[in-house]
Amino acid sequence: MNSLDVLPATASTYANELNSFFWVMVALCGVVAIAIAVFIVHCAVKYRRRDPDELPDQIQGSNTLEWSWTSVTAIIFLGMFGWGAKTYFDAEQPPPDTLNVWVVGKQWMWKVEHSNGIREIDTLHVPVDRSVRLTMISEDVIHDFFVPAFRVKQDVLPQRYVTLWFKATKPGKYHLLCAEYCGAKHSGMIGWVYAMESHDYQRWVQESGAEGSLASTGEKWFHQFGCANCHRFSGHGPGPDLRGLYGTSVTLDTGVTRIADEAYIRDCIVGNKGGAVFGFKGIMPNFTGQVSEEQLIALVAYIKSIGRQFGTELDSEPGTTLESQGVHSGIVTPGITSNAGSKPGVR
Amino acid sequence: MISKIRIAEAPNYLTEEQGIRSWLLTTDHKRICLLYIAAITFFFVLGGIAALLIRLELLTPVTDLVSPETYNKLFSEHGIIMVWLFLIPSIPATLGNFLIPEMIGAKDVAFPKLNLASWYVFMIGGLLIMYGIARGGIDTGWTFYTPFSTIYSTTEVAVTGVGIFIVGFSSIMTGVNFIVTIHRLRAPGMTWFRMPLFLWSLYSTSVVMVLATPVLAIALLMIIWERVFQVGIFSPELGGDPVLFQHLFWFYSHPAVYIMVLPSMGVVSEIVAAFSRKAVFGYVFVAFSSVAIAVLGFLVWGHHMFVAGESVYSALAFSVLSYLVAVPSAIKVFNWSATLYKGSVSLDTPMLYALGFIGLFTIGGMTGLFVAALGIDVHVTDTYFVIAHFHYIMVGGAVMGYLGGLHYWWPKISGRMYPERLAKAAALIVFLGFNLTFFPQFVLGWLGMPRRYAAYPPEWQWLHILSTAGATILAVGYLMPLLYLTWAWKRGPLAGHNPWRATGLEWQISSPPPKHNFETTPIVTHKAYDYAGMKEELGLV
Amino acid sequence: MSKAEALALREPFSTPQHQRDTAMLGMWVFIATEVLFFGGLFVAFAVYRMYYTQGFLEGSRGMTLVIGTINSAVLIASTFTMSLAIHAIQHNKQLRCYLLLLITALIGLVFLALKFTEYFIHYQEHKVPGIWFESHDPQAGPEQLFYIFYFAMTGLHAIHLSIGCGLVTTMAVRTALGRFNGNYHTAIDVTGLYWHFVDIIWGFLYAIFYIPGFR
Amino acid sequence: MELPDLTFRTYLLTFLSLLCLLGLNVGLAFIHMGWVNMFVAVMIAAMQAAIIALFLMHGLFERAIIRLVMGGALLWFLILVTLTMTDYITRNWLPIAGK
Repeated sequence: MNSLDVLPATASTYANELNSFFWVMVALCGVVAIAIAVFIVHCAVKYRRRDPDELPDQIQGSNTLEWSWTSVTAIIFLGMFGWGAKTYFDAEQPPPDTLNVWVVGKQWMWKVEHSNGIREIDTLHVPVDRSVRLTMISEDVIHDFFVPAFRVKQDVLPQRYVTLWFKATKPGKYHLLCAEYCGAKHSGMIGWVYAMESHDYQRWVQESGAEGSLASTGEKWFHQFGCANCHRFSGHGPGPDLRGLYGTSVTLDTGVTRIADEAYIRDCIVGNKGGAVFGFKGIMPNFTGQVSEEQLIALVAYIKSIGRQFGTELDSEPGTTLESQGVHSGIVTPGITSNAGSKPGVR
Repeated sequence: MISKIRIAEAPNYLTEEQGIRSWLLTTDHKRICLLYIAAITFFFVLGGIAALLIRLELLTPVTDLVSPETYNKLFSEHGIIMVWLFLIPSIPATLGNFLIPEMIGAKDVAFPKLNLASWYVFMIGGLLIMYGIARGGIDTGWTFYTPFSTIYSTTEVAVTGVGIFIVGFSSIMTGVNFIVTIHRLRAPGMTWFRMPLFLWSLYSTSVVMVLATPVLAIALLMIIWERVFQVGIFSPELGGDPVLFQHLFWFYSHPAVYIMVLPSMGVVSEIVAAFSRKAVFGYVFVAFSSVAIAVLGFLVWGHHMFVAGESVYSALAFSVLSYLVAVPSAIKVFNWSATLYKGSVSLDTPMLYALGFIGLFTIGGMTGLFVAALGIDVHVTDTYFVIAHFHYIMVGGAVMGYLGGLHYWWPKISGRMYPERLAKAAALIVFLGFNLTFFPQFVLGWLGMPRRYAAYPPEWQWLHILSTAGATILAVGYLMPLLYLTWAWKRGPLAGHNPWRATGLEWQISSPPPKHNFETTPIVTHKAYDYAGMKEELGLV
Repeated sequence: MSKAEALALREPFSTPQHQRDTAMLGMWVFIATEVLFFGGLFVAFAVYRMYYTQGFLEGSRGMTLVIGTINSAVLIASTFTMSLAIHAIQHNKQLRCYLLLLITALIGLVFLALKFTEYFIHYQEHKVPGIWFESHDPQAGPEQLFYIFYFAMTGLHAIHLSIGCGLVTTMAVRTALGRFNGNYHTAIDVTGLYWHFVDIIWGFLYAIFYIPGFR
Repeated sequence: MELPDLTFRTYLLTFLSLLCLLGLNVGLAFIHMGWVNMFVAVMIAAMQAAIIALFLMHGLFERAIIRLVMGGALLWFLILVTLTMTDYITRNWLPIAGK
């Protein structure tokens, strides 16, 4: 550990991209700041008051000068915005083929669940050169998942999934920090991210010995909570057939279209945001308080696994009941209690 | 000497009435200024002690001086006291109160009783916050983010919240008073474009106070409701959205930054003109940039929430708007620098503070460009980079401006000069101490040190040691003016009515000013900073 | 300058006219503040209303529509009497002004009485979040949110109206004492502005809380 | 500026129009129009507000500065609404949870 380091480790694709942007900004701003400082010092020395009764020439201003430095500044600023916006917009959208990991934040620890069923606390093992997508939620207050070496940060909110992704480039052990103040032991909510070479990672997976994939745990809960009673795979239950739901676009009662992502599925189970919206009002019980975040994650992972296949390898372990059924896209709206405007639509 | 003694014996606002009642029931804007100075100095010292304790705790990577719980309360109280009990009222309620009527040639502000009421309301709110501290303090940070503040914190959120709510009303009262005063009480001939730039910036500040503060008030009220009645306006369990609180909070708290720094910009405009003996370069641009900052400042609050769960498209909109608000700030810096060009520059204490302001504000503003850039903000937000950035604006900017203004107008307020060499030394100590405190924090932030950490990874210790050392120097720099200005209040040499030979109506009346400022309403015939037109009066060749 | 004017003229002003203009501007700026004060609540309501259409509709159906509608008419009447009071004093009719101000305050009290009756009905129906709230609807969370906003916003409005009643009563007393006449009545005008503003707010509250409940 | 001396007739007309708008509001509420109902109701409330502000509060006859204050308050409220809504309306536009 170099104790006088002034540069953070750079260990992800995004970190590389951001470094160049950052240093260009530093150079640009540095030059302007130094120029202003030199000008001020120069004036303060050269035009210092030599006689207490001195009256200098009264220069009122120059509109040409004003408009030129206003417009030049504005144009440079817009350039900065453009560059910043581009890096951000790209960085916010995970590529399609990702390794999916779930993170639950609570006072004051990070609980990590891999799709293959491995669980960790305050550590996260990832392979290098592979895009990793984290779906995160908090059990209590707002936390923030922050890995300086990857330059990624995302607030982790209660009752709502948020996404973060990165692609590590350099094996190593990096700080994992909570960056949103979350109470007494906020500064203790820290851990490590281990980026590993692919073969090391594989060995770690095998040594960890998971009992079963997240989706298979979810399938167990799916039956235990009685979800399967209504959401029958025949398509004739009181609830919709959930196969193929994930990733499609659903039209809600309000006329709003929503992608059936992790957040939507979760909302349908416990929240009020998604539950009553697509034409099954009053049928679906609200499971708030009955299902833990970890159970929810397993359930969502299961419903996701019976969704459309996006070619995800590590977490696509569909439930056994699925294989023979084929996959629908969209939700089949049943006759009962269907409202107008609840037609499923696909973008 | 004889003439100076006569000036001192002239009846003025300090001597005309005596006794504690004449102070506590005064409606004289100049006395209310002094009441405010006394109050905010007390709060500044309190907030400063909290800051020093924070810095001492951070000297080592582990929590050894105070417990994490105490640390959290310390930074929360530091933020709350410094923001609402010092920075928000700092220049407007003190120098603004003193100078607005004098600069526009009025006898008082438009609503003198409301002015006094605002001080009492401020004190009630402030004392309530003190009561909250006495009962154990608050640990939510000054930002009160839900659901931590509403459900999980077990500290004095409600009492402190009510205190801030009340302080907010004092701020609104001051804002209403200033807007109406500047609109309605200008002396004949004092047109908008003859006003000193200090008035433009205070007018803009007042607009922000009046339109932003109520939204903070209602947001705090919702938090208090939620805590007292156990109902969840922002509670995720009922479907509420904690991010909505952040929207309402930052709708106030971002413009609040401009409440803090705009008045300082006004002070700097006055000082730069006076000590270059030259009109501020591009008066109209500087004037309108104040208004532009006040207006555009309301359009950017979402840049505090780029990683908070705000939508990506919303973040894009707020980012571009944030760059727009940086333009008028840049215009000001360019114009102040250009004012020095071919001036008659004299580096007296106020000018040192003003030049310090320009330097530090430039760094603060430029790092603002970093945090407004979406990609960089993801990494540096909620880290020490942001801490350093806003301290460069609020301490390097607002406090430097306040100290500069205090030194510039102290001869007017007290009638006496302070020891110049001591004051220059203090200004330099403040500048050096400030940079040593906060510059290492930029590096810390870029390395990834999150804010509000009581303990941290040991490899960052050396930067914290630098920062703490700087804070100690800064504390000395702040103590010095407190001592010598107090000394100068009674013992300093008499100042005379215009020690700096500056323009402006306030310098044409005696120091300290008479109770009603102007015996007859002045008729204004000069533009602001018209040194050429007033050279006979000022004795300039 | 009449005696009343001379009495009322205060320090920084030279003419009563100047003082009056200043006071009116001050009140308008204060009203701008109030717009943003209620504005924060309206925005929060709008966001949740957009998210929870169904639950908020459910909440609206629990409103006592009759009382709400009567109250709207009541407040409109008070606005009317308030402006007539100002009209009266403009024409130097102090007695008429005094009576109209009293009527205005009285109508305000009627509004408050009806409002509290309504609160009591909600209490009996167990619709007071934080004190006694029950709902068997699957939309219970959003419905509760609706009631939180209902009590917060109408409560805040009721507080404003109570302050208004106090102000109007004070003005009535001062009119009776002969403090105002056709030339000087700034305080009544300023009170009038406040009263009208509080009425405007109710118009919006009625629109968002009650109207969706009519079916 | 002295208050404009409006006639009793004007005040009465204002009063009656406010009552009519209230009636209209209630009447329209019985027609099912979904979200349009509340929109219409808010618009009617805005009309009532305009009538009160312009006539009863004499906004129509006031100096420019007071109209500026009225416009400013409205504009700032719209800023608050619009920019807050940019967040809530564009959430879930991207098919990524939490963006």
